[in-house]
Amino acid sequence: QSVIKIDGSSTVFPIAEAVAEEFQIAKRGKVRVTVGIAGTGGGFKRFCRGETDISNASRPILKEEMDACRAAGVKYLEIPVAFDALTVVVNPANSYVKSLTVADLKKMWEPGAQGRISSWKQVRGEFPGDRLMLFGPGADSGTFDYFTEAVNGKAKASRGDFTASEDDNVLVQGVENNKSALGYFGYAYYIAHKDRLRAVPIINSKGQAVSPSIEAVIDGSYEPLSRPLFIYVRDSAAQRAEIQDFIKFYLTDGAALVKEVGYVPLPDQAYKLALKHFTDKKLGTVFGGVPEVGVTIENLLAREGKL
Amino acid sequence: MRYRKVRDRIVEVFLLAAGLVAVFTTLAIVAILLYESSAFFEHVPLKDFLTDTMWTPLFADAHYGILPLVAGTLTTTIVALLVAVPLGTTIAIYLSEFAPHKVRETVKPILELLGAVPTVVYGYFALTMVTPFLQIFMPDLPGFNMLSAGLVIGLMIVPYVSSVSEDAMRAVPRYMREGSYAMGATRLQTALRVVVPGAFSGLAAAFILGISRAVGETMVVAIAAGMQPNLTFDPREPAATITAYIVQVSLGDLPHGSIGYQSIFAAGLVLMLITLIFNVIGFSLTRRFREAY
Amino acid sequence: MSANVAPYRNFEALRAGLIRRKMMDKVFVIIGLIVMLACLAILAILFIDLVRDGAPRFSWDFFTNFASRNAARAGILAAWVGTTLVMTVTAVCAVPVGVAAAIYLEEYAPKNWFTAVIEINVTNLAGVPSIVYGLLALGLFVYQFDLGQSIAAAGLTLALLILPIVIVATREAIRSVPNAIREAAYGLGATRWEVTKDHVLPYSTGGVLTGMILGLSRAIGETAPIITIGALSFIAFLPESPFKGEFPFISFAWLNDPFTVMPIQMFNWVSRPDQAFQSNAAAAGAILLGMTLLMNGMAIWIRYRFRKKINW
Amino acid sequence: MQNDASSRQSGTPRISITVDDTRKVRTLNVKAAVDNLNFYYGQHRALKNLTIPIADKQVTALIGPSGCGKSTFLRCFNRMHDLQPDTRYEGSITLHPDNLNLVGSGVDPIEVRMRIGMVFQKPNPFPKSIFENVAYGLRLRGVRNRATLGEEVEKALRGAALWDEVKDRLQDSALALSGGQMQRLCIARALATTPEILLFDEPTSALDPIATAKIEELISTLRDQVTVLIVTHNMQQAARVSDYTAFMYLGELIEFDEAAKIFTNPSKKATEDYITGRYG
Amino acid sequence: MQNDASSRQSGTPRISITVDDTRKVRTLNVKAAVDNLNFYYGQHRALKNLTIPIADKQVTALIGPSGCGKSTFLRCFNRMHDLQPDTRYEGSITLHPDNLNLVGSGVDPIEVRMRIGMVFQKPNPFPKSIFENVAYGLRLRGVRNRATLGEEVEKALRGAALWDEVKDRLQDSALALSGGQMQRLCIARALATTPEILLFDEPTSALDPIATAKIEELISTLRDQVTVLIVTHNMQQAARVSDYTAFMYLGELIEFDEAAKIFTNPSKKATEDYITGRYG
Amino acid sequence: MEKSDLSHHILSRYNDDLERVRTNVLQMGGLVEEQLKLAVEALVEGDSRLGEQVARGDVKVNAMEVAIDDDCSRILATRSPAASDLRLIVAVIKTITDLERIGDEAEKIGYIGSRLAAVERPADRYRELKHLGRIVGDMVHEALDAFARLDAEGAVAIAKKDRLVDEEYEAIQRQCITFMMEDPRTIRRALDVLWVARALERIGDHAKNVCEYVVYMVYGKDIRHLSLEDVEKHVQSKSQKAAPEGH
Amino acid sequence: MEKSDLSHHILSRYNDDLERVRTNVLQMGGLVEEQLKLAVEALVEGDSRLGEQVARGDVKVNAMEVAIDDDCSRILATRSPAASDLRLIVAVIKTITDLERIGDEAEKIGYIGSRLAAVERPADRYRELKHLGRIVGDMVHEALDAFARLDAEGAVAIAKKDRLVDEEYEAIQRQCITFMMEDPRTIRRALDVLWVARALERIGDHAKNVCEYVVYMVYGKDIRHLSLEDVEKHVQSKSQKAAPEGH
Ligand SMILES: Nc1ncnc2c1ncn2[C@@H]1O[C@H](COP(=O)(O)OP(=O)(O)OP(=O)(O)O)[C@@H](O)[C@H]1O
Ligand SMILES: Nc1ncnc2c1ncn2[C@@H]1O[C@H](COP(=O)(O)OP(=O)(O)OP(=O)(O)O)[C@@H](O)[C@H]1O
Ligand SMILES: [Mg+2]
Ligand SMILES: [Mg+2]
Ligand SMILES: O=P([O-])([O-])[O-]
Repeated sequence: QSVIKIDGSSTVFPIAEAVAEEFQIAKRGKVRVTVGIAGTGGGFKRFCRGETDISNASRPILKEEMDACRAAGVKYLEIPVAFDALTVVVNPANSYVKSLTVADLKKMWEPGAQGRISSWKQVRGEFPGDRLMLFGPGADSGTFDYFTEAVNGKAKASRGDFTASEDDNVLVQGVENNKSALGYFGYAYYIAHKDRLRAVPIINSKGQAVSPSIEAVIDGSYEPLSRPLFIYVRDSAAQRAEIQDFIKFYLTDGAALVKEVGYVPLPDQAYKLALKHFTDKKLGTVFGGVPEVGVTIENLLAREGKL
Repeated sequence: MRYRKVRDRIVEVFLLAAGLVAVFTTLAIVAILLYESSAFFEHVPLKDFLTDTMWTPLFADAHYGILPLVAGTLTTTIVALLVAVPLGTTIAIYLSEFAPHKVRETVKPILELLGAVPTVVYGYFALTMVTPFLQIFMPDLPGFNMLSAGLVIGLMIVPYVSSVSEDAMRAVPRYMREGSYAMGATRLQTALRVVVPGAFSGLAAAFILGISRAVGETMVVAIAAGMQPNLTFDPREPAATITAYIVQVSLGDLPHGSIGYQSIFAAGLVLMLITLIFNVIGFSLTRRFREAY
Repeated sequence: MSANVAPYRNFEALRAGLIRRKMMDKVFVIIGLIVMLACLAILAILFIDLVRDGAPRFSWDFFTNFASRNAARAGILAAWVGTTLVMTVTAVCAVPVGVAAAIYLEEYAPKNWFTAVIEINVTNLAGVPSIVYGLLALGLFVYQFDLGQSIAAAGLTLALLILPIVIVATREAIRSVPNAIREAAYGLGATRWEVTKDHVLPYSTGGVLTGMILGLSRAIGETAPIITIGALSFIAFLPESPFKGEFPFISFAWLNDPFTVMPIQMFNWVSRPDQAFQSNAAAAGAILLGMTLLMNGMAIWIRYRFRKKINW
Repeated sequence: MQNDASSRQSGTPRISITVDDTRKVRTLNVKAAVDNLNFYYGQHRALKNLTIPIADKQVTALIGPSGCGKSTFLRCFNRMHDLQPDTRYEGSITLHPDNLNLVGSGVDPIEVRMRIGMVFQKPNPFPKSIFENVAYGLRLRGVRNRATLGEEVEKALRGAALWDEVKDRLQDSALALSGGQMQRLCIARALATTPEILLFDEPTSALDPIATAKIEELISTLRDQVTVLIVTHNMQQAARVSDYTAFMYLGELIEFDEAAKIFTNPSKKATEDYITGRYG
Repeated sequence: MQNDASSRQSGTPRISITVDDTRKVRTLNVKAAVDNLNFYYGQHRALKNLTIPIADKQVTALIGPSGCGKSTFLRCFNRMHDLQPDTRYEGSITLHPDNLNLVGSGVDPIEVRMRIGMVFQKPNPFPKSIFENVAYGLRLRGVRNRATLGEEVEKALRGAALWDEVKDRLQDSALALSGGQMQRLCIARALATTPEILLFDEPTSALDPIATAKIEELISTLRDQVTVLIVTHNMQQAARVSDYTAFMYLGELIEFDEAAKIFTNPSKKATEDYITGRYG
Repeated sequence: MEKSDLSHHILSRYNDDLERVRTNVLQMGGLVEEQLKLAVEALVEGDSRLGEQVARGDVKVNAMEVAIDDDCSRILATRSPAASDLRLIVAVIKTITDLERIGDEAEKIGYIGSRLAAVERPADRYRELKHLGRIVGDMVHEALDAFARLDAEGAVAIAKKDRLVDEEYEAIQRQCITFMMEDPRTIRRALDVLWVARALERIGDHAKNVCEYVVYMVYGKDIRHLSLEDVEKHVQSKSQKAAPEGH
Repeated sequence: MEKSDLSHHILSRYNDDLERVRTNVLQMGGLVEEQLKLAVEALVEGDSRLGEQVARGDVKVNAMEVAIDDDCSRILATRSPAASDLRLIVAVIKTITDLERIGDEAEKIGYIGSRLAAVERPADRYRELKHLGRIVGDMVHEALDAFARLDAEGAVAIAKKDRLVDEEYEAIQRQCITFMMEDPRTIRRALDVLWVARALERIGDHAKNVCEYVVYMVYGKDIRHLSLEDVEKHVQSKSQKAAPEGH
């Protein structure tokens, strides 16, 4: 029995899991799929050693990882599968935060804020002096990396004195229990708890205050906190029939599943394009191996098209 | 005859090999921890590791001071012990000296189940029940804090403490008690003046075991204490412990070979050292305890 | 009694003191009862809470379904099968090694620094946090031995974790075999191994089994080390069957299979955004607790049986 | 034995027992009168209608085959059975001079134990210092004063013929003593509270002959201070230490008499058989 | 005692001992000759230059105060000390008729133990059936045949005067027996392997007088079959059961003689003092 | 209390010991009886060889006394006897002293007998001695019998016979004095007769002692120096009491 | 082996017991000695009142015998004595029998003395008796002394004096016969004298017995019926051996 081994980002995991589940049902159990949660980095590590067939990634592959793959002779295909919107939430009882700018967020989260910025008033003078309580994902999640990149301008540059958890439900719990709390995590968790949390509209580069939503992501107005999600398929594995079936299934029936698990699906043509690239064996990445922020769907499609 | 002797010899070698597995395990643990953390210490001076008051190895502005984690670990442990030692000892005294035989035989295994509840359940218990409950009395208490984590860990290790203590007290021979009763002592006097001193080293060993458990407990602190490396001994504050840090990293997206990845081994080494100290104390106490009667 | 008698010899005075002393007895009994009942109550609350939250999910399907993104369809088939297999590996590895090590330490080891080292090692291992085992497994089994996130890796990890428990329990059991029995056998001309095989082991079986079960009941609920080896994954299929239709009828392919176990499954569900999974988690937790309860019950029963059979 | 005793008035009563068949009658001062005592472990009647006078300031030994109820009888005197559920006393043990029924249901066992000391088969010193062991009973009784304690401890240790051996190491652990010393310590511990009766349950069965002899000697000298009741299944020991000896069998009293009489010329065949090794 | 023994030729040698000061000399058949035996626990010399003849098919008792080395001496005979590290034998114990030095360094302790049985202080039956207890030694020796086992077990149980009491419940657990029965079972277990010497280390100290008497009787009758060596710190017991008695003190042999002589008229003052209770 | 009471110890060697002592005492008693019989016979029949033989035979009695005494010490040392066993041993120690004295007296009679054999003998002069000898011999025999059967009542009855012996002795004594006064030449011989009579009287006393030991042995009651009537009453009351409780 | 050997038991009551028995024996011995002295005095002085007093005094001796015997049984039963203690008790049991017999003989002498007081007394007729009485009295006294001091060597020396007694007795006997033959009217009185002499001779024997028990007690050696020369050699060899090892 053949096994398709998938590992990597915990953010992508719900999508991969849903696809794998449906795929196995469709194949009546003839194909076995495992989906791990080693994290984007951990996933690439294994992927580049040839241990996995597919790697989930909440960011494009980085330079070092490309080098590692090259060294091991692993070639790969890059396939975007969805968009995520990082959602900044506050306690519903918090009425004074109407919206936040990236600068506001930076004030709260930048490394220099550690031990200094401890009340809302310090963020903006008009806010009350309530204690500022921050909740965020653990420092080695892709979400954290992206948020720090987008807000502080440098991945992993963040204050350290916030409550971190790999379990986003814990963050939900935290914000829910603290009137003066602020947290951020994936859109899916917000959707699941939207009656208990309040998403804060973020002022985008155009000066609009945009609340997170599928539409806002698709139309590109929810930025810079939306980001694409990818899967990477090992070239040698892509020869296998069941992997080809799996990817086809992913890119045709996947959109519905993406939505179901709380992410933002790409437009249809994007999936078609991706499938085409896959069948054409377009190897490599469209990103430069450095972290990027504010890649919109359009943007992404444009890059893909250039491959 | 000859065959029997040779067989005896072969078996001995086999058994010795099995005994060595324990040694190899320890060696392997130490080796892995040292190996991975040696890379870490190449990057981070030991002085910083021991004196820096910030622990942000995964951040851009990385600090590698283990103190906040140690402080968090010790604080939760102390809170846990403050719960487990009095409760555990009281229960142990009650079960061993006061409770009827039937009650003891039924309650003890049930209590031991407290230690068998999946720790994740405890984590959520601390987060969703204990913390809100505490907030009734301490409105300022943050949603994540070492206090509730510690309390719950304490509760979790009550059965270890009570069970081992009770065993130690049971091991105090019956004629010792009778000696006290025959002098006209009440049960409580007998328990406190004869049984407890008699089982003292056993009790101490139980507490040490409790400490090891509390120090090593992971999921509860990971869920309920806030994962926030905070150099504070105030249990009302959120904080991260060594174990919480390790599991956080394990759950995360950290690439292998990175300094962050190695940092969990350095943290593991410290954890190992802390428990080693307590275990050695416990070991010598247990030894003494065995020799008592 | 005359007044000039020392008060501690004067019964009237002593009687008064006695009333106070007995009062303190009563007070302690009440405190003890309260504390004990409080602990039991918390346990009951935890258990009832799990059962109540998980109640909607208790059904046959829950046991026969694989995990799913759909809470209502999700089951624990892969998890309990995985748990069973991992526990099998754990038991098969830990028990013989643990028992053998215990026998060595109790029956064979000469008293020297070397065995003292082994001894301290075992005691120390018993107190090493489980997460450290996870680190060991990650470095050793997963990467050095290249076992990946397989049943074998998890089984071995947990085997190492419970090894000290098995050793300590076995030693305790072996130690409870009176020395007189050994001397009797030696006196009849038995070799060391014959003494061990014919007497020490059979008479301590109860303790060994109890130790094994207690070890397994600890292992069965362990989350952290398994998370550490990275075995947190979606598995919607069963490992290879250990039994095969053709020769040699037994296969060990499953050892290399990926797997999931109950606590991981539970942890996975707990951290889902979809709140419906919370009751799955509760149900899984209740089942896990039930399994542990069952094992503990078994241990108690075995202990009782053997104690009844062999009463020194 | 004829217990033609003496109305139950206060004061130590005198009971006449026929110690010889030629009607030579001895009168003894009774410290405790056991009267029709029955004892039950649940349904099992372990003592049957025992009536024995315990002579004041004398040593009374209980002998009999294993399981005949010697220990059970002894433990009635300080109500040790109350520590075990489902036991029951019937009849009375009247302690003189104040006519307290030791096994009376209204009588507090702890109070009884405060008046009656006991020394056990295995030396059972508490895991404390020698001093604290002896002081234990006094502390229980609320004595705090160091000087008083010191005096009383010394007195008790002297009484137990142990003072000279331990006076320089009162603070050492009692567990470091030899078996015989431990047993004497236990006697000192009991003596410290000046009990009216001292019970010994096979006090030397765990000791070697030399330590045994020392304890026996001590018991012999104790009779000046306290009434002693001793269980032993070493007949020679009973012969050596006791003034009066009771032979029990299957929970019943077969014969009670002066020790010399019992061991040279018992009146009952069962006693004779036991004494001479014809049992079984 | 003069050990003017007899060249070391095969066959049971005869040793003359002076049993009386009027130069009445007895000759005894020697089963084992202890010659200048020293024994060390690490640095501690527990036995000092012991030279004692062990009479064939007779009971030899070892008496002496606690800690004088009786058990240590006894355990040299079946090399029980080899189970403990850091112990050392010096001198010899020559087993006749085949002149095997029991404590010789080249001699396998297991072989020694297969020829010399031992019965311990506390009855220590295996928690198996009565039958299996007795059969164990035979099984070790490779006997598998049910019929043979059955016969031998019966013979041993008869030899230990236990057959009649247990013949109907050979398959019951040995732990269900009474203390005295257990001890006889242990004797049967040792007898089953037809040892040449049977060692007893205080075999009755855990038993009541009736069981003790039965064991003593058994030991007395065993002398027809086997050489018996018994340690006891009950002097009366040594007097009752033994033909020869050795008195030890501080690891040395003080006196060895016929039991009757030792107990009525020992020649050494130390022996006399111990026997008459003047020690200490 | 029947004879078999001596055995029944769990320790069979103890039984053997006591049994052996008893047998030896009876054997010694038999020997002494025989000596006495022969001595009187030698005297009456004037058989000087027999008389000498008796005199020589006393060493055997002495040897037995020493041996039994030794045995008793050994039993006391090794068996720590109590109650009736102890009384048996004590009684034996005392009994053999008396038996030995009887032996001594018999030796004396034998000696005198062998001396008198040389002298001319009166036709029926020694009838009285013979008679006294028979009575005393019976007493010894019966005393040993009582010892063997532990028959205290019988023993008391036998002890009473001692009066008869005393009377007979008095008679012989008076007679001898008369003879001596009548015929001073017979003084030497008469004195010899007197010595024999006196010896027989002493034997009677010793037999009585043995009987007293039997009573002591059975009832643990020292009846020496008491009036026999008192003793008789006591013994009877005892034997009545003892009867119903013997199992 | 000095006197103090009797004590030193850990059990002080055991010491007391043995000490008491010893003292009682010596007391009984003293009483018997006194009886003997008075009896001889009564005889020699012709004091009939004194003679009767002696005769009556014997009950005290008898009572002491019974009491000591009882005590010995009790000690045997309750103390299980061994070795020298056992020998002491056995020796005491035997010694008091002899002492009692001495008492009996003294009683007899007293009786005869009171009888003879009425009769006219020869000027120096009883000189020999007085002399014999003194020797025997000394023997008894010394024997008790040896007993008290556990002096085996002394005891052997005393025992040897018995021959002297025997010789004196023989002399008196011959003398009496001569008197009787010379004057048949004196037969009765001469016989009385003979009885007294005979009694004194027996007392000498008893004293010798006591000496033998002392040897037994000290060396555990039964020397009765052995030649005294052998015994002497043996005792000397023993006492030499014993000396160097006494701690
Ligand atoms: N705790 C108990 N419960 C029930 N029965 C008991 C208990 N203790 C003793 N017995 C029974 O009571 C009877 C008397 O026991 P006890 O211990 O008094 O005997 P003993 O004469 O002291 O014997 P030993 O000499 O063996 O100590 C025995 O039949 C025993 O089985
Ligand atoms: N295992 C051991 N290691 C070291 N010394 C020992 C050991 N066993 C006994 N000894 C010492 O050897 C000496 C003799 O001990 P042993 O046990 O032979 O005495 P014992 O005469 O049998 O005494 P008891 O009557 O108490 O059994 C003692 O001084 C004891 O302390
Ligand atoms: Mg008892
Ligand atoms: Mg020993
Ligand atoms: O022994 P007696 O000489 O006194 O008969």
